[in-house]
Amino acid sequence: MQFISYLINGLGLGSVYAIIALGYTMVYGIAKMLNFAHGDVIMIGAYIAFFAIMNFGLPLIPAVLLAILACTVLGVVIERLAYKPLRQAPSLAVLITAIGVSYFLQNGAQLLWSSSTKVFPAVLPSGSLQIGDLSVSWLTLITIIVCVLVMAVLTLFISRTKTGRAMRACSEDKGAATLMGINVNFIISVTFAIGSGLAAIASVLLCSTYPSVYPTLGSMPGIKAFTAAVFGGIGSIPGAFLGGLLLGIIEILAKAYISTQLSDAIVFAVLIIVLLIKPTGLLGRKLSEKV
Amino acid sequence: MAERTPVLEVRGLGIDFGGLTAVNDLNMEVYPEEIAGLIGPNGAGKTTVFNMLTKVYQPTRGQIIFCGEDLAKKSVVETNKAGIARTFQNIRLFSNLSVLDNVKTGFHNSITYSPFAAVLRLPSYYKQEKELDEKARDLLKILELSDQADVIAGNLPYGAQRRLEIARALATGPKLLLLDEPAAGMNPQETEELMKMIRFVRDHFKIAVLLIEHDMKLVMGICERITVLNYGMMLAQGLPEEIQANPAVIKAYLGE
Amino acid sequence: MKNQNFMSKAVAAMMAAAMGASLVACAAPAASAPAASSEPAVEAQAEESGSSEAAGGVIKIGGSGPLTGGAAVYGNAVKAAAELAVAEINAKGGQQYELHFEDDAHDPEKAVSAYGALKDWGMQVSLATVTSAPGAAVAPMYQEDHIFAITPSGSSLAVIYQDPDNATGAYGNVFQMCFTDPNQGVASADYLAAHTDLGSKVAVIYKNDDNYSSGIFTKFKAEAEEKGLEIVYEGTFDDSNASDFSVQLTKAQSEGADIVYLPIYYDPASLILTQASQMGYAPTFFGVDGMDGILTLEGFDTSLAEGVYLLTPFSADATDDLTVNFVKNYQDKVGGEIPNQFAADAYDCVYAIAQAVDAAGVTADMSASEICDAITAQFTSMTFNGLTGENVTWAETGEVSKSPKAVVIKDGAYVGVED
Amino acid sequence: MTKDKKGLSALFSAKYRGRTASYTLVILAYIILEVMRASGNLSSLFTSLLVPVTCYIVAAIGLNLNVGISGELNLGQAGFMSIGAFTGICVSGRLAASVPAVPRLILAMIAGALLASLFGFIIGVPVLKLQGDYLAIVTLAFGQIIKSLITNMYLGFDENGFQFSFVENTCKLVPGGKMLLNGPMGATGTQRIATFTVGVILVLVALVIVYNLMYSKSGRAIMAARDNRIAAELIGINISATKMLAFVVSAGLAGAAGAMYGLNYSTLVPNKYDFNTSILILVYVVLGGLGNMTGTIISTVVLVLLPELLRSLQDYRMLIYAIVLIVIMLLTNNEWVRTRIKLLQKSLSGGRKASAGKEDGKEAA
Repeated sequence: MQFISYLINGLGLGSVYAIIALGYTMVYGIAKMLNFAHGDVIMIGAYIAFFAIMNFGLPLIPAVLLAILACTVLGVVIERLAYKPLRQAPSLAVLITAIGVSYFLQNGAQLLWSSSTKVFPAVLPSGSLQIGDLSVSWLTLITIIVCVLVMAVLTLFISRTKTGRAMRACSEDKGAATLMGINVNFIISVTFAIGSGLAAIASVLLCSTYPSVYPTLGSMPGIKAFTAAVFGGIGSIPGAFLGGLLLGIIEILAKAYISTQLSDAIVFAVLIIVLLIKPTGLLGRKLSEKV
Repeated sequence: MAERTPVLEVRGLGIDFGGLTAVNDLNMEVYPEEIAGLIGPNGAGKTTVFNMLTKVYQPTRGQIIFCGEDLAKKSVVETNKAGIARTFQNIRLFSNLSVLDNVKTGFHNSITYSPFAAVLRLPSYYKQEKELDEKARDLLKILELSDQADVIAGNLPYGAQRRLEIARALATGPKLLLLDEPAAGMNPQETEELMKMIRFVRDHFKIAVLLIEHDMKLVMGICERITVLNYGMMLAQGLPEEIQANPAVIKAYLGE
Repeated sequence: MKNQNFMSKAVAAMMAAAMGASLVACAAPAASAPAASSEPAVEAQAEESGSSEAAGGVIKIGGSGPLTGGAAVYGNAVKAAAELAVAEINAKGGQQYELHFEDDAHDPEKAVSAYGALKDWGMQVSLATVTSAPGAAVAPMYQEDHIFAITPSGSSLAVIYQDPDNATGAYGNVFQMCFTDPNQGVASADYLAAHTDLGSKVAVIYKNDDNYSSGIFTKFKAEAEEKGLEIVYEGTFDDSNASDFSVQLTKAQSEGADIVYLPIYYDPASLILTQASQMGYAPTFFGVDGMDGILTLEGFDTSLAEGVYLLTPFSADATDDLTVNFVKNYQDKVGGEIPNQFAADAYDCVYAIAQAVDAAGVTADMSASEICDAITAQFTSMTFNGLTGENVTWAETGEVSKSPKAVVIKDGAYVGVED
Repeated sequence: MTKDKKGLSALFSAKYRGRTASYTLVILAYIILEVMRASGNLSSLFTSLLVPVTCYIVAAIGLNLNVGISGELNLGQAGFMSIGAFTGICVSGRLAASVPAVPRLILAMIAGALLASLFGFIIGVPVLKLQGDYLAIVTLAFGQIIKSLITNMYLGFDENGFQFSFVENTCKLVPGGKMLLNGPMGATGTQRIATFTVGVILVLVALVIVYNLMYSKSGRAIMAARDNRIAAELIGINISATKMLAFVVSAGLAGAAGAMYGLNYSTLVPNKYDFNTSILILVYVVLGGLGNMTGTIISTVVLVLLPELLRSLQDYRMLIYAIVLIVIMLLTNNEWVRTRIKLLQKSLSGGRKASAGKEDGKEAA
């Protein structure tokens, strides 16, 4: 019974990782860059939602929508100002720029909103659902459901809409996509917009379960979600979903059954083992070079 | 074709990619100091054959016997050490290294000093580097690249890049040199010079050459024996004049 | 990872220019700043913006703490409170002070360079560092350069002892305003052992990559064993796992713990309280001084903290004049944030320094070394009354002696617990 | 290399210009700084930065060998520094009573370098089987694992010898004993024996190792494997062994740098060497130019100094630092700016020389 309860908690944590990892993976798939500032977009989303609820008294849904809007705009602005000029530059240059953006957002947030922790209001239903001996908190359930919904909508979007198909084309071959009349710059902006919007959703879920809002809030979930994205095969959307969930479960189980001190080491050790067996992650495509 | 023992012997060679047979049942020989050709229409599987011969691809079936040794269990590196060197259809130079250093890397396995000797600059380092420098410059002279020794390989003109690839391959001291479309992108005059160069290299180093080429003038001009591939199968084998007269070959090239 | 040469020349040129510029910049302050600590560094003041008054009458207090990064909340609290205290003291007339606070980002390396910057500025007395590890890094420098230092909140033994394992080799001129970690661990265990009505099975959740938390825990455990307290579960977390406590709480619950001891700061504690309430687990939570601040966390539902015990030297809810004034002025200064114990300790530090300065008749023209001797003598003999305690005294080792007060949270406020 | 023997003229040949510049820069900087210090013209702030700067330079040079020369993105360099640092501290702590400071420092650095290299080798076996970003994430993972393990290690030393425990501290030392490693608290009460002079020597040694390796069989193989993995393999270069050499040397340099760093502070916590530190060193390398050691030295100095010089901005300094970082990356990768710089170089040194200079850049790159 306790095992199942750990498993569900792991799924809850993993769902948050999964939503963040989707942002990483989409951006990687299309822009071929590791956007290390993604975690900090989550932090901004959390602050926006916090102020929307606490200072403007908005109800949950409008607050979340506002956070999504703000993050989307932020994501697109970051892309335009910091990453787009580096489209032709080597990937490491973009990586360092992303790190610069990450520092910028963290320190900017500290200056704007101070470094003290703010407690995210309990806007999602608290309490738990009892099924026999098993008690599952509503928050966890909601988190899991939202994650599945997000995944479903995203999959539909990618496979059914014109923009979604254009995104796939860009991730396959940008040159060919341009020749097909696809506006690659626009598609990249859309990708950043979607990824950042997802970050806003993740921020509300994250902060509802772990209600601390502070300027470096996003960095650890960011690294974990990045790990999850690689775990599942970076660039692959189902991979990010799977990787996120598995990472959450492994983390919780490692804490529960092995050691809370070493849980991090265990999570990363599992990642390494998986990559040794499947060098491109669980659902990643094989790297092959034509000779 | 003075000797009868081939340097390379291929028996029933084939490879499948996920159920798709790319090359099947290929039999061919290359004899010492021979210039042999491997031709065929686009997509016939010629480069795949090269990739199997150099063990970049592991053949699904068949045998590659090189100098009496079966290459089945050998890695890419071991295959090179055994004496097979190659160039590439899409040029693969070390584009950030100088022309001279590209050739020097070819001598990698003939240098014996250790990294420690290099870091501590022991006499063995100086001695071998000096010899290496001379050997590399000699090779550049043969491939007519002496003037560009210090140029970054990536900045060389196309034809020179192809020659540099040959020089680098020769530096590994091969018994068999595989050339993948050496004349691609060259004008007729350059092709002419290349032909001379290939012959000279063969004579000078006393090695066998197997080349893939689309330029029929070059193939017919220097190849002593030709194998024709079509759809991964051997279509014909023989002397240039036999191949030129072979109706199956003509059909394969010109279509129905 | 292709394109290795992408920046070879362009960057080299850029960086060379930048280096040239920074060399100039490096030399500039170097030329004007006094080199050795023994010099009282009067001319260095010229670099400081006009904030300082006429040279001569001002004693320069330095200090460093995390103003940026993950621990910034503590450094900013200390800085604000210390500034407040200096402003108050200066307003009274008498000896004037000037405070200069540097960022150390909770990193020993940065703390050492911050120390260098403070020395260049001409620091005569110091608030050392806010956090422990940086404090341990600079403490030997304070000793070498013979500058008096009192840390508001660097609670590890390594801040005051050269050999913290054996608590020997005290620096002698580095003092603490807060309790030492072992001190708190022992006091907590003693309290719980004496109050078995709170519960008998103890679970501990502590932050194992944090000096403060694991320092308290280690002593707590030793003392608990001695006093016969039963520790049924020890859970940890670290920086990278500081949000999800479901496992630790589930384990504590299933081990039947009726007390959960939390030797941690209030922000993770707030998460633990929230998550425990979500899973319907309601043991008695027992915190230490780091727990102070939980009631004033912006947005925190204080009903979750109902019934939490903590040992604290300071409570922002106290009704004595000193505390009320301090809280009001602090809030005015920082825009409404309620001071935590870090702020209170820092405020007390400045007042304690002022008391010692006045008692010893220290003047601003004395060198840091002379001031150090004078104040050290005062500190080891004087008694101080401040926000965080009455009749506070210091041992020659620099350790503070004040009694932690156990309080319980009732109706969103601290209520003193009588023994 | 026949040119090697021609002595002085070879120093300034296109190929070795980068190497000569590095050595000259380091030695000149050392002389200038020592003179400034001796004459009391170096502020306390800058004095306190001398040793850490040399440590970061060495770690960055090592990383540049890995990232720039060998072409593998490594996000775990801090892990190797950590191994070196705590090894060095333990060695120095153990020998404190018996060996004088400078030889002890050198022994500690050698021990740190060896152990870090050993771990580099062990980690390299799985890591180097992977490619690209997957390799990067595995180095990141190892960095985190190393941090996590060291955070849980307890090593005590007293008159009865060493005591070691893991996860839970079970060391019971007799009075007078010393905890060399104390779990999350790391090392405290370390004797500060690192000196700037030894630091500069370490930088020079690192440069000698990296340059001598670069201009040798191994260096050519490393760069060949970077430029074209398949072609390198087909001329008989063992890619794994080659990449491993770069990885191990890089780890060893980080280890030596770590030991130096650890012995410069009286306390060191395992958390110091986290992902952010790895990234910080990577930033030094990328900004200095991949494969460009002189650039690495300059960028490390600038980026360590920058936040210190911005101290007067107080709260804004890290924000400004972030902006400077972004702007530098945007400018150095801007076509317009790069063209201007190239033109400027050409007009400065004339046509033929400029092309030689370019070769040098690429050769070094």
